Amino acid sequence: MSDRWKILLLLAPAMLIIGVLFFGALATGLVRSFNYMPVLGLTEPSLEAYAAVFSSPAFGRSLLLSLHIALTSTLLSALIALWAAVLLRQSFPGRRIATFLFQLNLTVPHIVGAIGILYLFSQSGAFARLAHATSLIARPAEFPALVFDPYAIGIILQYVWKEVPFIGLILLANMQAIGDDYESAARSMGASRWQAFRHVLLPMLMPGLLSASILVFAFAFGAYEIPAILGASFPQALPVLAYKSFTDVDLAARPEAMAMAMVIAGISAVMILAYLRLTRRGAR
Amino acid sequence: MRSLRLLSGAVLITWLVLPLIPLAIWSFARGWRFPDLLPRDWTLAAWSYALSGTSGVLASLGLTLGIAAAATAASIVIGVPAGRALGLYRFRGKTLVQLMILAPAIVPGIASVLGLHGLFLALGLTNTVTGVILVHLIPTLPYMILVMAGVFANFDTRIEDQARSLGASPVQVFRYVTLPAILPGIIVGGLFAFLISWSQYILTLVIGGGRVTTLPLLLFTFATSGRNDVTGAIGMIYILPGILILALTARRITGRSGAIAGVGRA
Amino acid sequence: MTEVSLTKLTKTYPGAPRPAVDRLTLPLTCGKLTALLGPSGCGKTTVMRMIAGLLQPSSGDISFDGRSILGERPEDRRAVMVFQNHMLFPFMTVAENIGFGLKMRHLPAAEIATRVDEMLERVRLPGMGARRPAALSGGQQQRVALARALILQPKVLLLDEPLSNLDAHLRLEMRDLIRGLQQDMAITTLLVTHDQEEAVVLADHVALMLNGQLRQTGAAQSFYRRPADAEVAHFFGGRNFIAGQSRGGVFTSALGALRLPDGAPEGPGLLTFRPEAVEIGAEPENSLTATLTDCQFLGSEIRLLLQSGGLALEALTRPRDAEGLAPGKEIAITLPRETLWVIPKTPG
Amino acid sequence: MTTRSFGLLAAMLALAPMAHADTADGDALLSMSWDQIVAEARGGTVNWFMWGGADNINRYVSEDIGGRLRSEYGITLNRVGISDTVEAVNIVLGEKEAGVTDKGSVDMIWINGENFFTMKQAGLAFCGYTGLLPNNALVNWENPAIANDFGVPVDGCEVPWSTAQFAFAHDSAVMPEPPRSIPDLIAWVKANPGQFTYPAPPDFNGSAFVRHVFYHAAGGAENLLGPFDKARYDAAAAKTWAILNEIEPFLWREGQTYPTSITQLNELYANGEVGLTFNYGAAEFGVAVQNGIFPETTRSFGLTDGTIANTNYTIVPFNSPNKAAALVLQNLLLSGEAQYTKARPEIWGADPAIEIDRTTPEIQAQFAAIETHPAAVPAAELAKAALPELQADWIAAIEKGWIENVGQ
Repeated sequence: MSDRWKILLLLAPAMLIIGVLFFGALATGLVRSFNYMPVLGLTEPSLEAYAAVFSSPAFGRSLLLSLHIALTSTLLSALIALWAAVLLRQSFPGRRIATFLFQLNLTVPHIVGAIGILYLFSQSGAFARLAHATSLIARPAEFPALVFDPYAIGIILQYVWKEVPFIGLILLANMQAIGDDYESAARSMGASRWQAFRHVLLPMLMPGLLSASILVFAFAFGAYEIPAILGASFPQALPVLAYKSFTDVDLAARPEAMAMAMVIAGISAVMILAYLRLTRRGAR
Repeated sequence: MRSLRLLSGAVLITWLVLPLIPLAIWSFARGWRFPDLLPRDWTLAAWSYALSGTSGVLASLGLTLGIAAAATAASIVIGVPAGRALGLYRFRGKTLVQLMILAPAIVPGIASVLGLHGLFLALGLTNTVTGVILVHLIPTLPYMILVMAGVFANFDTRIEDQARSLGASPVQVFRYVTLPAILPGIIVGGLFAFLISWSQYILTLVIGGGRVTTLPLLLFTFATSGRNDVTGAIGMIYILPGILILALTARRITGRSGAIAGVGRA
Repeated sequence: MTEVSLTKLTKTYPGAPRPAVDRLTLPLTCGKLTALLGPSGCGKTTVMRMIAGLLQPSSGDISFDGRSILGERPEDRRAVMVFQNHMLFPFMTVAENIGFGLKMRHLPAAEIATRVDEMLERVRLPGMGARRPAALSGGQQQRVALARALILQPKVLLLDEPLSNLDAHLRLEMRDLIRGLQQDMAITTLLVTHDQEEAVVLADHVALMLNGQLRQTGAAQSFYRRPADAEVAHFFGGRNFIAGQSRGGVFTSALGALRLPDGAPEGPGLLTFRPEAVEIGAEPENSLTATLTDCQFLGSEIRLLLQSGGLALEALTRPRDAEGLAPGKEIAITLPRETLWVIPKTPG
Repeated sequence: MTTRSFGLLAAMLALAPMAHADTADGDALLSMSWDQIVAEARGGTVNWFMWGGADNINRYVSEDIGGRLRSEYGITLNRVGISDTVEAVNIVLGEKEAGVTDKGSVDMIWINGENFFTMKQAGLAFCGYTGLLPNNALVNWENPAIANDFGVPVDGCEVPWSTAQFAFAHDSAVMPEPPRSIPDLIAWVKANPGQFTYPAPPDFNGSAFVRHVFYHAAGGAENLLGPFDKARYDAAAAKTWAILNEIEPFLWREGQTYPTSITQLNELYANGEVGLTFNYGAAEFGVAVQNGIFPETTRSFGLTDGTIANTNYTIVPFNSPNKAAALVLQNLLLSGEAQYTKARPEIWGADPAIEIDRTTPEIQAQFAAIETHPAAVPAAELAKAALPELQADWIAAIEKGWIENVGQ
């Protein structure tokens, strides 16, 4: 068997699943977003759904909110993960517990984390009760609005909680592969602890950090259940808005849902290209 | 310096477990209103409901485990060969193939599942367990393939030639030489696949149509209906298998294989 | 130029049964190259890391020009280490690598550039500044690593097995380069190596470490001629050890009575001599007969395994001297007085 | 490991439900006698899609109804819990779109209002069979509140299950005298900043609250009955948005955000963040007190100018493959025993959709002996001032208008 056939056979099942299911789904969505749904008597492709979506102020706000959620969560998660990974590389009492919890967190589904954050940070949640017990507040309303809030603080807190361990574990594994000799070399050449980190370790961690961050960004941008549990009534995160339109009993809203799905896919496509660029550069 | 590190560690540990604590307390609470720091009445009612047949939690646990196990197994069976092709060979269009495989890991479920619903409907796969398993492959396969491609990139095929020259059949070569060599990667990739399927919400909701009631769907229903006690109990039941699996595979994740680093590098 | 001294330097790793470095006292002479020689795992690299400040000693002291530097941070010590696998930063160009230390000291970019170019000349890599380390050969990478350290004009240069990853011919070239640069710049240097030849050729002084302890220091020759103990002798290729008694310049053993050089230790001990010291043929002094049991051709030398007085002996000789020899033959050999040494039997 | 998992995969695939189109043919059923239908139904399964967020309702349906269905008819009840009824409607809709006419996955839905309107409009319901159910005799189809679901004629497309009337709840220990009419409520909101809010429509209960204000703005429900009328809508809507925007700064979080669900409002009330909550069905308040969620001193009331009442139903989709079994289940749900059990406050507290005086004397006596939970205002009390529901297109317009004029 020639290599060509071998490669083809090896790849065939995976490409079949991804090609038919995933790209087939995207194509179906794309066709429907152009108002082409013969079953419903829609046979004239048009850009109506896109026009409706882009002219709706709710969509604009949702898009901005989702971008804000994804960007803020990713930045915070990456920074804290970097800090935590550096911390976990050093020895201190409780390091093993912290490392274990890091891994444990990886197994906790997002939806559980979202509910936990809700019980912690709502205005009548655990922190509000602590604030009451310490006489900082008298009524729940005096506690800052951290969930169901227009700035999506609760949603971001949940992502930070979940994604810090994800990025952190990737960083720890990368650090293990890099070893400490590069930093030692830098230190012996006169770099301070901070300089060795800043000029040597960080650049070496960067490809891993960036590609992990892109995965996080894409997830935070496109997840449904977390903003559905922790989000405010308005504006809603883009996936929530899209799903609402999809399940709207008015079938005319479906092409709009598909159009929103396509916008999400389009932004993700940009992410994929960024990911490839970054991992390519890292590989060199 | 050292005390700062200690403090940072304490903050980190606290932050990591914090959200799970009120969830656990709620599961034993009978009402827990502001401003009580702890519930006044403790009860096992939520647990007894969650563990009763009516709630369907245990059946759902079994179903969720089954779906995740099946999606993981299918990801392994499909992902290992693809990872081998990508890790070992250079060929024309490889970049495109990589791009296609990477895409489902990054494009959120909501973007593809709405279109997928129409497709599955036409195939009669909506509202079926089979359909849900299939749709879970979309996000699990890329991780499996990326991890395996990394493993195979460091795999020397001469070891297989050596085994063949010592008289092993292709099946024996796979069983006794290749499989042990790539097993750490399979475990890590499989763990990823399992966890992704295990926590999947929107794909199951849309394709399962409510008929395939996995734990996240059940949890969502209770969380959005104000039964914090039942939510707490289901939440606790939901995170248990993950912890067990972690306990079995923890060393592989951060161990020497470093396969998790591959997700970052891919 | 800096005089470095290590005093009773000890390092015990947590959980280790015995110290990795045990009460090491060693002066590194100003501007000279000292080789710390020993098999892998003997604690050499630990010593180096302690001098660089990358490890804290468990006890003992390190001082530069008489002043303890234990409290100083690695970046302030100017004790620059060149790592065995060179540890060039892969994402930086060659010039960026060489200029790294200067950049850390916030020198102006123009000055860094000038000095980097100058350094590239010195390590014979002119015009290679813009390349990435991965585009260089192993020898070139090693030279960049050396340049990266030397540009800082370190108080002490720490070389960790600098030649071990190189091919044989590159090794000679690098050896000369290191020796030349070190002497030129007169930098106090500590070379860590497991290769006795490297140590002997490069170093002004050699210190031999075994199992964390310093066993012998001095000029290279003394290790061959007057090993402090059997382990040292063995490390340096000694193969012949004969138990006996030294009294009044004569060593009595199963080989009979042999005359010793002046100053040989008295009392019970081990007679040792190097295989290449054995001469074929009889002389008036220190001759004996031996049976040839095996004869191995090694190219430029012939290895002879001999039996005498019930003891196995080993000799190395030039092929010309071994003509006509065959196993089973009885021959006369001579152990010249100056080549013999006695290792006193340590009490207990 | 791989082989074992493979076996599991195979097992899972085998587990996938295979739909049998045994009683999918509705026309055939319509020509059968009840006994024949029961015989057809035996051994079948009913996939009943219903909101699954209340353990007491889940328990009643799965254990009580499910148990009787199995023991008396040999039918398996598969309660499918969903978080929003629209999910089930969507499945049927999607199936119709894809041409699935006899292998549908939904056999029955707990439904009313807009969702019923959608199903009827789109031809998604199996209709014209209600007369076949023996217990249909207990239903008073003469009652317009039963014969019309949110103003839409039922036309034999669904079977009533329960009736419910909107009610408000307050903590009598904190606020002994709550506002009892819409004008009073508006005045109270302004006098007590941050003490009131309502879930953002299209939440079912939030939308119902907005309709109460809408009725008030329109000068009474009488002006709004019948098909959608743009002019009447515009007049009332403008006033409604003015009122709601006027009170907005005095709402919880100054009206910058609204709860997204009735659950969130209940949570706010439970923790004393707001002074009032409300619900379609006062029984829920009793259940919440029993579960320790609401304070013991919770009491409920209707408005003097009336609260909206509705009926909820069960519907069988046109493409259900298990219609016979679904009909048997509907008949069982209508029975006096089932309706009585459901009405018991410790079980659920849902008001019956049947005429109690048409049931047996034993059942009547049992109904008479029901003591409502102190937190739940008795249905009879509420029924003194009941308002009708509007037709679905009115509701859709109000919800859309609220989002555009108040919510954003």
